[in-house]
Amino acid sequence: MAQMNMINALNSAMDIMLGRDPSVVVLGEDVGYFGGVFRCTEGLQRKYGSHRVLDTPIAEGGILAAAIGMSVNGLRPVAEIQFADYIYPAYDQIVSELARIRYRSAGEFSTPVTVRTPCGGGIRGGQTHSQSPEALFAHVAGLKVVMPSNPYDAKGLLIAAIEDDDPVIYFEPKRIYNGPFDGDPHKPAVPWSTHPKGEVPDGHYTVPIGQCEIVRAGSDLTIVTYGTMVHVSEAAARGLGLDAEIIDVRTMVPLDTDTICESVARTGRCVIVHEATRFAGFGAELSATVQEQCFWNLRAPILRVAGWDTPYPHAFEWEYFPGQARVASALKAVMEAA
Amino acid sequence: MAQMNMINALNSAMDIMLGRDPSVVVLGEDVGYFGGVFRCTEGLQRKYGSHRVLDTPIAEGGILAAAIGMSVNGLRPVAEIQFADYIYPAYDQIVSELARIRYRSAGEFSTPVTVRTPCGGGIRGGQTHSQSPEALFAHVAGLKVVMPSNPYDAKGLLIAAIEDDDPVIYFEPKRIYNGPFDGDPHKPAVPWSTHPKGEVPDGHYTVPIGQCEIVRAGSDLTIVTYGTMVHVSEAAARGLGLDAEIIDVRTMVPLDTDTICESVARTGRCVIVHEATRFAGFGAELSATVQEQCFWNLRAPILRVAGWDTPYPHAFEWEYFPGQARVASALKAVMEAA
Amino acid sequence: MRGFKPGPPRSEDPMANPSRLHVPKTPARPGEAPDFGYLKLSAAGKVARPDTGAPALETRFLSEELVRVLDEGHRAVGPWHPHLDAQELQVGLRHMLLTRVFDDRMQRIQRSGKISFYMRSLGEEAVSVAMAMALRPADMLFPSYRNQGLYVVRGRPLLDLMCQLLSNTRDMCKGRQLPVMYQWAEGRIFSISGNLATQFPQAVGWAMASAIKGEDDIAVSWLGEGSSAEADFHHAMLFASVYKAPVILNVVNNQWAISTFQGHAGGERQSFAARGPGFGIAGVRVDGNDFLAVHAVTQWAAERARTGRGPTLIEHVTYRAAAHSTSDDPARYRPKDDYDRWPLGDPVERLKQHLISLGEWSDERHAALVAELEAHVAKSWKEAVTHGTLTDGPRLDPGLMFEDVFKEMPPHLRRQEAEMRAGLAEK
Amino acid sequence: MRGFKPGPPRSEDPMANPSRLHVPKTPARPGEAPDFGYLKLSAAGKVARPDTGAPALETRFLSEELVRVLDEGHRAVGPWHPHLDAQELQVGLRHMLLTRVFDDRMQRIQRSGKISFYMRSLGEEAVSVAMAMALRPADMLFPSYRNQGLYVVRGRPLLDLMCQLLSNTRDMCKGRQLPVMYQWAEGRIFSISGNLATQFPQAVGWAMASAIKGEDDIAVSWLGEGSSAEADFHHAMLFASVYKAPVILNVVNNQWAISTFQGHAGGERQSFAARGPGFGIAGVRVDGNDFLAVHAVTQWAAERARTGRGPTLIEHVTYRAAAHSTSDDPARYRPKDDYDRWPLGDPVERLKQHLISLGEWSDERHAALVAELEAHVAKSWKEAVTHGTLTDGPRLDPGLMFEDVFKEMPPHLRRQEAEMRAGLAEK
Ligand SMILES: Cc1ncc(C[n+]2csc(CCOP(=O)(O)OP(=O)(O)O)c2C)c(N)n1
Ligand SMILES: Cc1ncc(C[n+]2csc(CCOP(=O)(O)OP(=O)(O)O)c2C)c(N)n1
Ligand SMILES: [Mg+2]
Ligand SMILES: [Mg+2]
Repeated sequence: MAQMNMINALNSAMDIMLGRDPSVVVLGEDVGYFGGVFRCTEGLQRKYGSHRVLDTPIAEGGILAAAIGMSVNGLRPVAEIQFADYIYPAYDQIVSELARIRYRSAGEFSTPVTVRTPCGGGIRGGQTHSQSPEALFAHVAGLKVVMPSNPYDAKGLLIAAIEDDDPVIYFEPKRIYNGPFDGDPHKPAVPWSTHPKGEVPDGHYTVPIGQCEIVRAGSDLTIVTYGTMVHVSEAAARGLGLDAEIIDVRTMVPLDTDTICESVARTGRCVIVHEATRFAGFGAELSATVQEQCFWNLRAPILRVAGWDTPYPHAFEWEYFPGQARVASALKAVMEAA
Repeated sequence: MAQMNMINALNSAMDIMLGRDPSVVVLGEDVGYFGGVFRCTEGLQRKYGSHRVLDTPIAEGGILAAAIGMSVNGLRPVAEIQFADYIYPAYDQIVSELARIRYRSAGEFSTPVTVRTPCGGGIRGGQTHSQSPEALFAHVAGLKVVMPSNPYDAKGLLIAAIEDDDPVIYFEPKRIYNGPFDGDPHKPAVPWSTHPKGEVPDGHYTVPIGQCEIVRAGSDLTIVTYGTMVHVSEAAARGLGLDAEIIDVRTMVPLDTDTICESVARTGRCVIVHEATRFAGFGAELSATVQEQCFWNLRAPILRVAGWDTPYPHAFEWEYFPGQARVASALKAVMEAA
Repeated sequence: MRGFKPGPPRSEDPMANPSRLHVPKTPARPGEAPDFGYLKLSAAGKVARPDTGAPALETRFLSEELVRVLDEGHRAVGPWHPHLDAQELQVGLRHMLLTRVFDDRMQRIQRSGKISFYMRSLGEEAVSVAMAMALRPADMLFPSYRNQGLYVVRGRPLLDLMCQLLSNTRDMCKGRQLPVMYQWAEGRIFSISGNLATQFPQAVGWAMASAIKGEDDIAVSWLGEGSSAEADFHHAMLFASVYKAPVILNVVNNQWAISTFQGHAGGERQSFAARGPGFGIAGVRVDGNDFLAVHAVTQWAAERARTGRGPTLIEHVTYRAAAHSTSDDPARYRPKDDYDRWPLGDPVERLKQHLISLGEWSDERHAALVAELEAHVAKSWKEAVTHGTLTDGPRLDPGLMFEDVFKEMPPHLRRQEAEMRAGLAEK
Repeated sequence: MRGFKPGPPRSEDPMANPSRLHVPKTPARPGEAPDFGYLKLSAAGKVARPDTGAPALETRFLSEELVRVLDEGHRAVGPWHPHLDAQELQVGLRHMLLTRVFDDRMQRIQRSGKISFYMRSLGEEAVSVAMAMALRPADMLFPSYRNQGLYVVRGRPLLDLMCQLLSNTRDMCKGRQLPVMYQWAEGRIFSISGNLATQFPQAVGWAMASAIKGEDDIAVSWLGEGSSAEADFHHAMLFASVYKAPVILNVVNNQWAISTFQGHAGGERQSFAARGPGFGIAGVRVDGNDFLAVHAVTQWAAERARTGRGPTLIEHVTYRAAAHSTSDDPARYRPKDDYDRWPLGDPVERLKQHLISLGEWSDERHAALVAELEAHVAKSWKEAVTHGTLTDGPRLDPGLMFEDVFKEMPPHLRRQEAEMRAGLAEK
């Protein structure tokens, strides 16, 4: 066991997989000599060589296409897209190719590619360093989509993603790379060493793709959330003294609807929280699914707390970010509903 | 008034706008001399010249970027993407640029671009000529998204889109270009001339963006749908002898939630029907919104009928397509729910 | 004028001044006489053959000349003469003819409704056949939808291809793909995408992996000149250049992209091969209807790739003699007699005449071969339809639609499959 | 080995054989001596200047040579000598200096936390300043984030730029954009995108519209050599070539893309300017630190564009003397003393020495000018902060966050704005 922040945990996962499996390669912009703008690949090129940890041209579409071709030739590429906001140039290769090659070739070819990319706001990054585009991938049949909320899951899910024979889009909430964040930017930053999930095994282990985690059991209501918002939601519920059951989705696709719906069936109340813009966001799928399966158990409308339906504005970061106050008012509303 | 199919109606809209507004230009693959693979721009280059109706290279990303630049220089481009399945190479220019330029430039620049693209299945097009990607655009703040279900709306909405100062993604359900389709491929094809909405004014008129249409008033339940599925849903409800209220969404963004929720509040039952894959599809947003606003009126769970969460398979078109039988069983389930 | 933002327009009516936009010219449209004056040709045998070790930039002339081996008299001349023995040439002729006979038959069958769609490679057979013959079996091929000759050369039974076209119970794609979107992992031919050009940079990635693994196999990809406009072309060129990937990238310039002439893809101002030197990689412009020239250029490029000299971009100058697909009618956008006037002739006819001039072939043997291949195609078709057609006969289980979305079927797809089956049961 | 599909791998361990992949070399990393031996230089005055009417392909040599005017002795020599009068040169020097003084001050202020982020153009001032001076005011500019000199030349008050950096109540972007992402419709400078390269093909579209409208205005765009890897570069080149758009496309090759050396963008094997001829358009490689050369090349390209000779791709060979941004530390990936050894010197210093050699400038006047500009910057800053800073002072109304998503605010955004305001009220 060691204390790791998410960056260490991600680095450890890639280090272990590069060491265990000669077919694993890492590629992306500035990931090699420099170790990545967020340092996630620090030291890997020195250790495994510039032929397995590749600096690439600034062409996300080219990076994905190359990774697909490599995977067809027996490698297991881990591609980094420097910011999720810059994944769109690769969208055609991801949606039309990566997601469909196994299907259209009747299983003769497959593309075990992992795409790592930092997402989310709260870092004064403005509209092109703060986006949470998970819904744009969750809707595409053939992609697995995950987002960890802590170092332990980050490492376990990344190893699972690299070992998975299907393509995985792996979102990293960059606001919590260095420590959990409860939504209050004025509090001093908390390091992961203060959090139980900052305890991470040094060796190989996996967190299964396709399983939610109940990070807090409770009976008043169910909060379904993921990424940074897990911590904001915990703080908001605590602030209200609610006995909330908090579910960290962790995997958007394939979605663990059983765990979620079993919980809502018990509590009868549900609030969904994410950072991404609200309209047609992933919260809509969570809400629709819970409603379909738990309709007769629901004692209040399912509410969504999400980013406003605008680009992420630089100057109004904390009015935009769905912080504790917004989560709390949804929790109250759901609890007060007759 | 004239009898028009959707192709005639779209052609007429562009013809009128090219004639009225010298800043309107049409561009796309094969749209010029040839008149488009679906003939929607037939005759326009002959009439308005090769400098206003441009054949372009096969580069959807380049087409969008060029259209954006043109719009910044005072033109009103109408760009055709030959199939919605091929819009992804343009995704970055649409999501990162087209949708955000007004916002990020504080209104100093705007991009009145209309993007026309045929969508949907039922034409034996296989996985890359059958997609319905509207949700991938509806989630992006800054884009208006529309889809007509008949020639009258097609012309009126296209004129409205071209005149709109915001970018509009305009989806054309290709299965109903030539006639309404009730979901039964074995019936002889019906032309638009047999349908009241095949009556289209010759001149200029608009159908407002942002308004649903109640295409059939009813009291048993509300069916919220759009595009080809409007006709399938009508047939399914008729088949069951249900007095269904059928709402043609027409505009996904901005969504006319008032019309939809007012209806569901009345009927207490709601089925959402679309062709796109179900998971995180636009139906999820419709369901979540209706649930939030009509929770206390709902007498049954809101159900979604949609494409399966797989690519669109060539040989199993009619097992994949959400036809009358699938719509009907959802209608029954919602009606039978206590 | 609405929507104008940066400063006032120069004139209230944007069309007050005549447009100065350059619009590429299409040499001939229906009703006009075919005009191939725009084509830059070199005489057979006249273009030098640099050593395969030559630095890419010293080979630039190859990107603007036209490598040709067969002369007007059907003799093989010049430094690119590959000196293949007669038997190999006969095999090449056979492969091209089989491709053509197969195409022709499938085209006619499509009209009968038994298959939904088809695309012929008429006039372009040498591009696929000569290249596949010049490569090694382990080289990985990333084709477009117009390279059926690759399958013929590598020996995939026509029956298998036909069953794919029919989406029947023996369909290699399990009913999921449009006709002609084949794949063949064992034969090292990649799955064909409906999205143009995506295979180009994938081939480069495959080649990078081959280099990383220290293996000899190279990757080869094809796309049309129209598709070279896509971003994928750029990514392929760039990554191939940066990592010196062992790959051959082919632009098949058949002059047309559906109704759009190659000038609209950038061919008006410069050859497509010239994009190679722009990236510091070798570019070669070759007579795509000259079996010997295509074979020789492929050997040259393959040897460069295998010996660490890096990638080559090859532009094959050829002509799409047939319609774009069974959904297309070229009479709407080009002169009917275009192909008869095409200056580079027909690849099958030219190789045939060359063999005859060598005394290794005759009209009689040719006719006999055609008859034999037609019989073979007919026989394969007879068997193919016994496995079902789009319209009747045995069908694949629709449940296959839910498989291979993921390696293991996740719960939501299992639920959807059950729902689908319940629906079928009701009927 | 997992995941392998097409046939068995050549070896069970893919790393059994040594890799053959070519990985571009970075000449010097921290601790190593700077090494610019890779740079292909031409002597000042030695490169011919083709007539502006010359066919693009006859100008190819310009894409591989290096156009330079200022020689070692700071004299202006050769056919590209633009013969600007001393006053214009002094204005150019002033603009470059103001840009530098402004950059320097903003960089230091960012450390104080009053602004969140900054990017300098240190060492690249000539690229923006000389070009903007050689263009017409009505020409439309599509910059990257490292072209602040354009704003200086076109006369946007520093106060306005500073208020944008501060996201304060006078912020031209209404608080929506990261620092340096300016726009200026009236000044005909397009909004800067955080997404690299997107402006390049947009500029071509703008230029196509200018041609369609029969107007004289041309478009000019800039991106970094690293960004030229993006698809947008390809689309810009292709559309510019196909429609002969009146546009100047600039690749600012400052050798680095954050930590990545230009070889990884394709610069190892060929110049970036050479991509021009690959598309049949003019390509020019110019000494980007030579004010006179940049000015002359811009005039040449602008005249070509305005007279229907089509687009030009210009590669500016320069050096990113500073960190990539305030979030970057170049000491991690390149030698500390790199810039001191940069063979093309510093653009400000070179123009200064040239003016001195003409007897039109002196160290005293220079020092006085620097002092004046520093005072001007300091004064502007004093005023800027009165309108608020990120951390304190007056703030923009957060409701602005909901405006300009659409021209009119739709109902769902009105609801969200109301909800946001209710939340603020509670506090
Ligand atoms: C991304 C994408 N855009 C558009 C299309 C539609 N389309 C199919 S084939 C074709 C023309 C391709 O022409 P070319 O590349 O020259 O190949 P050829 O058909 O001549 O062999 C087009 C536009 C597509 N399949 N994919
Ligand atoms: C599409 C996209 N990918 C990646 C980034 C992250 N990024 C910002 S600047 C930069 C380096 C750009 O280098 P270059 O184009 O050479 O310009 P320079 O900074 O040298 O002026 C990168 C990778 C981005 N902003 N957009
Ligand atoms: Mg073609
Ligand atoms: Mg750079």
